[in-house]
Amino acid sequence: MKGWMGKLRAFCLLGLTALVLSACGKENLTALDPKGYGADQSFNLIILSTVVMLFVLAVVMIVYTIVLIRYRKKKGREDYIPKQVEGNKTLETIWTIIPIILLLIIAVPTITATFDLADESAASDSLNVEVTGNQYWWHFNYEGQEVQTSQDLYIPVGEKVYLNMMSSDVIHSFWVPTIAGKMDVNPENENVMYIEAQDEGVYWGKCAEFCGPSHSLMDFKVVAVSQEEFDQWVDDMQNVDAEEEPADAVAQEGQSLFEENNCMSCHAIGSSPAQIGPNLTNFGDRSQLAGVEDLTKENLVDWIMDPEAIKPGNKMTGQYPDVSEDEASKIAEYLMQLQPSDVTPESADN
Amino acid sequence: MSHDHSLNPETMPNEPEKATLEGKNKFYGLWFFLGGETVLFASLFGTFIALRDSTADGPTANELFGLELVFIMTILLLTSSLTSVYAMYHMKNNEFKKMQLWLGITAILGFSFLALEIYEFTHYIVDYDFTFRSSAFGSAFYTLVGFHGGHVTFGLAWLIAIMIRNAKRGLNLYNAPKFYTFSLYWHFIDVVWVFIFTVVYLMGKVG
Amino acid sequence: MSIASAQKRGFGAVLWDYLTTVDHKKIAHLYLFGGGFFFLLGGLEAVAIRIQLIKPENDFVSAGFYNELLTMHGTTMIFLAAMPLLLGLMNAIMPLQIGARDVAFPFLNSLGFWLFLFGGLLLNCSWFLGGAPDAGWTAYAPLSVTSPGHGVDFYVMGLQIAGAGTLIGGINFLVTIVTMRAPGMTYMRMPLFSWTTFVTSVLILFAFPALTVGLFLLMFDRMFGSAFFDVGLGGNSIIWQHLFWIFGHPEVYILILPVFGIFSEIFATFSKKRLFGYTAMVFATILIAFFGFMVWAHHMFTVGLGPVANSIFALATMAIAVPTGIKIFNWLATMWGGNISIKTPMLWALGFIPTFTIGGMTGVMVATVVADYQYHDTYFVVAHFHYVIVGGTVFGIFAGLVYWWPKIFGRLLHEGMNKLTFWTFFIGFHLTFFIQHFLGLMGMPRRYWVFLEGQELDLGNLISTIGAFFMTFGVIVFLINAVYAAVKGEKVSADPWDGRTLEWITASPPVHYNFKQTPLVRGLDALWIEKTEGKGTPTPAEPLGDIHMPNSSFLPFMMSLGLFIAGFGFIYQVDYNWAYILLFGGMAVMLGSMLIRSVKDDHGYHIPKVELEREAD
Amino acid sequence: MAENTNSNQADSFQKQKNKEEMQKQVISFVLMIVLTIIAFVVVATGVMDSMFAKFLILSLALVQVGFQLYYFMHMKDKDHDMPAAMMYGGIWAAILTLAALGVITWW
Ligand code: HEA
Ligand code: HEA
Ligand SMILES: [Cu+2]
Repeated sequence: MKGWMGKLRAFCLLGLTALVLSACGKENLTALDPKGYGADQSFNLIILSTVVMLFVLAVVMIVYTIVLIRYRKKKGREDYIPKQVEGNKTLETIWTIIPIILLLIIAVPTITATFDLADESAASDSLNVEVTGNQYWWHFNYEGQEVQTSQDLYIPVGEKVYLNMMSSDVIHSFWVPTIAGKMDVNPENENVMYIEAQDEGVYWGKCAEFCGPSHSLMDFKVVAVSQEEFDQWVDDMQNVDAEEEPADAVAQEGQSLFEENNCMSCHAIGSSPAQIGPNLTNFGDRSQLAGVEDLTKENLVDWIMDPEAIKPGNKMTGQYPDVSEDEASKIAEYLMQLQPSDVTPESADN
Repeated sequence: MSHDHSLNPETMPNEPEKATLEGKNKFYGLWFFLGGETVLFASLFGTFIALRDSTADGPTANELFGLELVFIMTILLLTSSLTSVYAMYHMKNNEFKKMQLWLGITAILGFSFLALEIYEFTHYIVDYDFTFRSSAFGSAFYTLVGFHGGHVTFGLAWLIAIMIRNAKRGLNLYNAPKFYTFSLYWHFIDVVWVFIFTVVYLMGKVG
Repeated sequence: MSIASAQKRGFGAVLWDYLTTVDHKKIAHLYLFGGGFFFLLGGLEAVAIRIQLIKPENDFVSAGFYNELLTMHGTTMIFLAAMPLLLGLMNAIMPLQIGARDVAFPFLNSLGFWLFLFGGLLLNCSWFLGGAPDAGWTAYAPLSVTSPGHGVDFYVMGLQIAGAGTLIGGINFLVTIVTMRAPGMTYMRMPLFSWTTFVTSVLILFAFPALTVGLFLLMFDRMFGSAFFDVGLGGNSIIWQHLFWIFGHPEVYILILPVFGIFSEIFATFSKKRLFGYTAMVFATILIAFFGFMVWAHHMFTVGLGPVANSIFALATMAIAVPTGIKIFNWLATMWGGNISIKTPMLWALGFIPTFTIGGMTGVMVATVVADYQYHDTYFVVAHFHYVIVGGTVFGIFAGLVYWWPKIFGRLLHEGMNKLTFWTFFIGFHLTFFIQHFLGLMGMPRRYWVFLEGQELDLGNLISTIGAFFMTFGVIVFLINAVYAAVKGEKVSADPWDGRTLEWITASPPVHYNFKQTPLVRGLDALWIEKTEGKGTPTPAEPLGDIHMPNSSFLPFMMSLGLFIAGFGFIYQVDYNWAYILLFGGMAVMLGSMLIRSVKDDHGYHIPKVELEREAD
Repeated sequence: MAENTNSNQADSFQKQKNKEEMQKQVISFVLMIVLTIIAFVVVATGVMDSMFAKFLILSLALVQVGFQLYYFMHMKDKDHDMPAAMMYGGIWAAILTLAALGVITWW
């Protein structure tokens, strides 16, 4: 099966190179340059079905063109009355049977792949991550590891990682186009999906189920690193001491402001499971701020002062007393220093 | 009125409800409507089935339902179906008075059913604190059974309206279709109830 | 009343006439104006969407407003523009095609229209009363349940009322076709547009109740505190998705089947050939409707229903390509060997073939489950459905309008402007939507208020927006054309296109009783048969006699108005007690009107034979 | 019109036919009552294992509804082909709806 598909894919690729190359999209975001098992499966089917469809379209368009050239009203034959044909059994049978065959060609690999991607048999001896979708951020809890994090999902490359997904509010959808197709994150039923990245790197993820005003800003990243780096990262994360004081004074002030303003009633640092707001354990290592902004101190200050301006409808707005710019900048300093590990999106990207 | 004659012919045709084009249209219209109602109730039943165990620590079906009351309600409604058949029988024989009588009995049975249903609901609300908002099961239960009750209420209003309206002038080809379509509607209400007592009450008891 | 005498009457009289009319042809006018108005509104919303997306991180509109725009665009286009325009064409033409003087329930016909109009107005009142619905046209729970403000409440009430109107319209058409076909007009002699009207009505009949229930559940959850979708109390939001799509998928065939009928008429007429494979076309229509009910979960492939359910629904979905393909090839075969003249209706039909085929193909592509894990909820799907809905339904509506405009309004549209509309709209359409396939695969989900800078999505979105401007231009030209036709348009004969079916034996526009004498139908393409083998016009099936006509009535308007008022009552009783006045007052108006209707006999009136004789042709 | 007393009677042959029809209706009614009683008894006494009881009462309901539709509502009659077609259509859509909501909402 696989070999056959592979050959077909190679063949189709030839025909479609022009098409695909001309509109491939951004690396590690596009679905047209897959680097993960699920995305590969999808891509095979995309190519296969496109080729079949182009064939059908070609047939239709050839007949169409012939008809238009040959049977347009001609000078001198304006009043010609054509023969009133009722139908033709043979022809009609042909254009019933051939589409059925073409559809079967698509249907068989579709069903095979569907069952393949729903396979949960390896779940018990793989890494399991509990994924929670929230308006408008993602939480990841590494089951049995005492590691919690938000927004950036670290996974070991080349390994199946099982995601057990639930939503805490409305429906979201977990989508990392370059690694795998999407799966909804529902509030009442747990969905399981596995992802497997083939290359190291930072993959762009997006929420794909309409979830409110900031739906378009609910981005996240999947950070695929080598197994050793991953183990290192887990280790670092487990050893975070939430109480630990930062080294410099500004950050220390930031920390106490952070506590005074009750930030911890929603957020968490370390492996405690509070999930009203994102877990900030490795905030300073994050690839981006709030999923879409560059992670700079200035942006963070803006965020703390007025999150609404960046993510409309977010659940942080109004949950804490107003902070001055100065206070915000101290808190920002503190948060930016939460960098427990050397394994970061940046290191993964290189 | 100029159409009196055409609507009151010398001899009533065998199927007065379908003797005129308007009558035929009403006949088909109501039947098709019932086809749509089938899907409407299927959606409600489906919702109920999906949520029947979602009691959220509130009372369950087994704790709530008593079979005696439901049995009586069932018999009332089934019988009212038969009485409306009798009414149609007399309509076909052009015996207007008897038709009205049987329709009257149908109405009484219908009202008794409705009264019992209201009693049942108050019983659950007062004695079990089981409401529309208690749990998803509560919402689904009251919505499904309530929709049926609403249909009964509408049917009764319809019946009373055509009985009063036509009391004095007797049967003719203009109102025969109205009586007939009402009877179809009324039977359909019974069809729905058969599933309600089976799926909601009996299966609720079985667990 | 002939048109001439109608024109002499004052504005008030004409208005009253339309408010009370039960004539299917006038109701058709109302549907076309109402639907047309909402099409412009939905189009305006679409243009606003496209302007917002013209460049990355644009701030033309705010996030909340964008969501309102996209929700109202989808809802308006589907429920208030496309469907009413189609119902308008059906009302105008179907009774003529089957040789009927009227529809089965003229009163209900008018009620259906007013319910649609008041439902649509109620929905759009939300713009001025604190914000429109913002949970997408699919209103998925729990987002729709938790959406603040009253927007979604307006969605619920507006659609409920408009939906009731559509259901009534569907039943009316069904009964009309069952009982009122002219003598000799057997089912297998019905023109294809009448057939698709019939099958579409069946779809309406079985699909809308699921939406009705879904909307009730949503209404109860939002307004009365029930727990259908409240996970905390054991609710389940997937129920909404099932109910919505059990309705929703048949709905898309409700949108496409009528235009399949329109195109079937047009291909035959302008190729001067009988429709190839008529029987197969009829059965393909029925098959599409049948399959249409078994595929809804293809909108839910990523919901997590499991591989078995996903596979079954994928297979069922693909199966629909077969009957649809039969149609495409039969149309091509109809043209094959014909004598094709490319007037504007035919131009739209010719534009439809490649466009719809592409849309159908992407349909099959999104049906391949695992690939849909990528396509789903991205611009690929947006591209798919605009290819079928705009390239199918909207092209079809334009085709039908141009084709039947003479019959409906008695005037011809300007051919030059027609062609300009076609070409700008056609080119603009492909510019807008073709590129969206790639945008989707390149990682652009749908319902995104902004897309980010530096994701290589800029160029595609820009092209897409430019395309929308072309379409706008085309639509505006069409509007000018319509006005031009009304003022200066050429008056036409009964049969300007050398037609094949019965509507072309009536005057343009038809007299209010349609046929002085019901025609006798001798076969498929009843008029064509008479033209080629008979006297040129069908033999009457009955002697000239009195014609029975229904009376006009103001009650449908009142009933709908009552519901409209009650709708506000339902929405605002959550916050204010005075709203109960609206609620009960509105219901009283509606029930009172219903009571009057049922208590007051309405036998209609007769047009005496002598008058008919006087109104000689 | 209002004083119309409609003394015209259906002819006796028709009356006889109507009567026979009515007798059949009464028989169906009795059967329906019997089926209802069986269903209630099965549940009230708990004589059956619950899977089997459910299956049984559902089948009884289906039979009963068949009586309603075909006899009381005349769907069996020849001139009811269109109503029957639409009912079957509705039932088809209903079955799909029930299957979906009953089977694939929770997993
Ligand atoms: C007029 C409306 C219309 C029509 C006709 C169709 C037709 C089809 N649609 Fe589409 N669809 C929509 C409107 C429509 N759709 C809308 C509005 C949505 C999105 C809703 C939302 O989420 O907001 C949607 C979404 C949608 C999805 C969900 C995608 C997703 O959300 O992930 C799917 C999945 O299977 C699908 C499939 C199909 C298929 C297989 C057809 C088929 O009927 C197409 C059949 C036609 C052809 C195939 C072409 C002609 C055939 C031949 C020439 C014969 C040979 C062909 C082959 C052998 C392939 N549609
Ligand atoms: C019948 C259905 C229909 C039709 C005809 C259209 C027509 C168009 N649609 Fe839409 N569309 C939907 C149904 C339809 N759409 C649905 C169901 C959705 C999904 C919504 C959701 O996600 O919930 C959607 C979503 C949708 C999106 C995605 C939004 C998002 O996901 O964020 C976009 C984006 O480009 C879009 C664009 C367009 C455009 C450019 C047109 C154009 O073809 C429009 C052409 C018309 C005009 C351009 C009108 C011109 C007239 C004027 C400008 C008025 C002038 C006024 C006067 C003179 C008085 N549509
Ligand atoms: Cu669909």
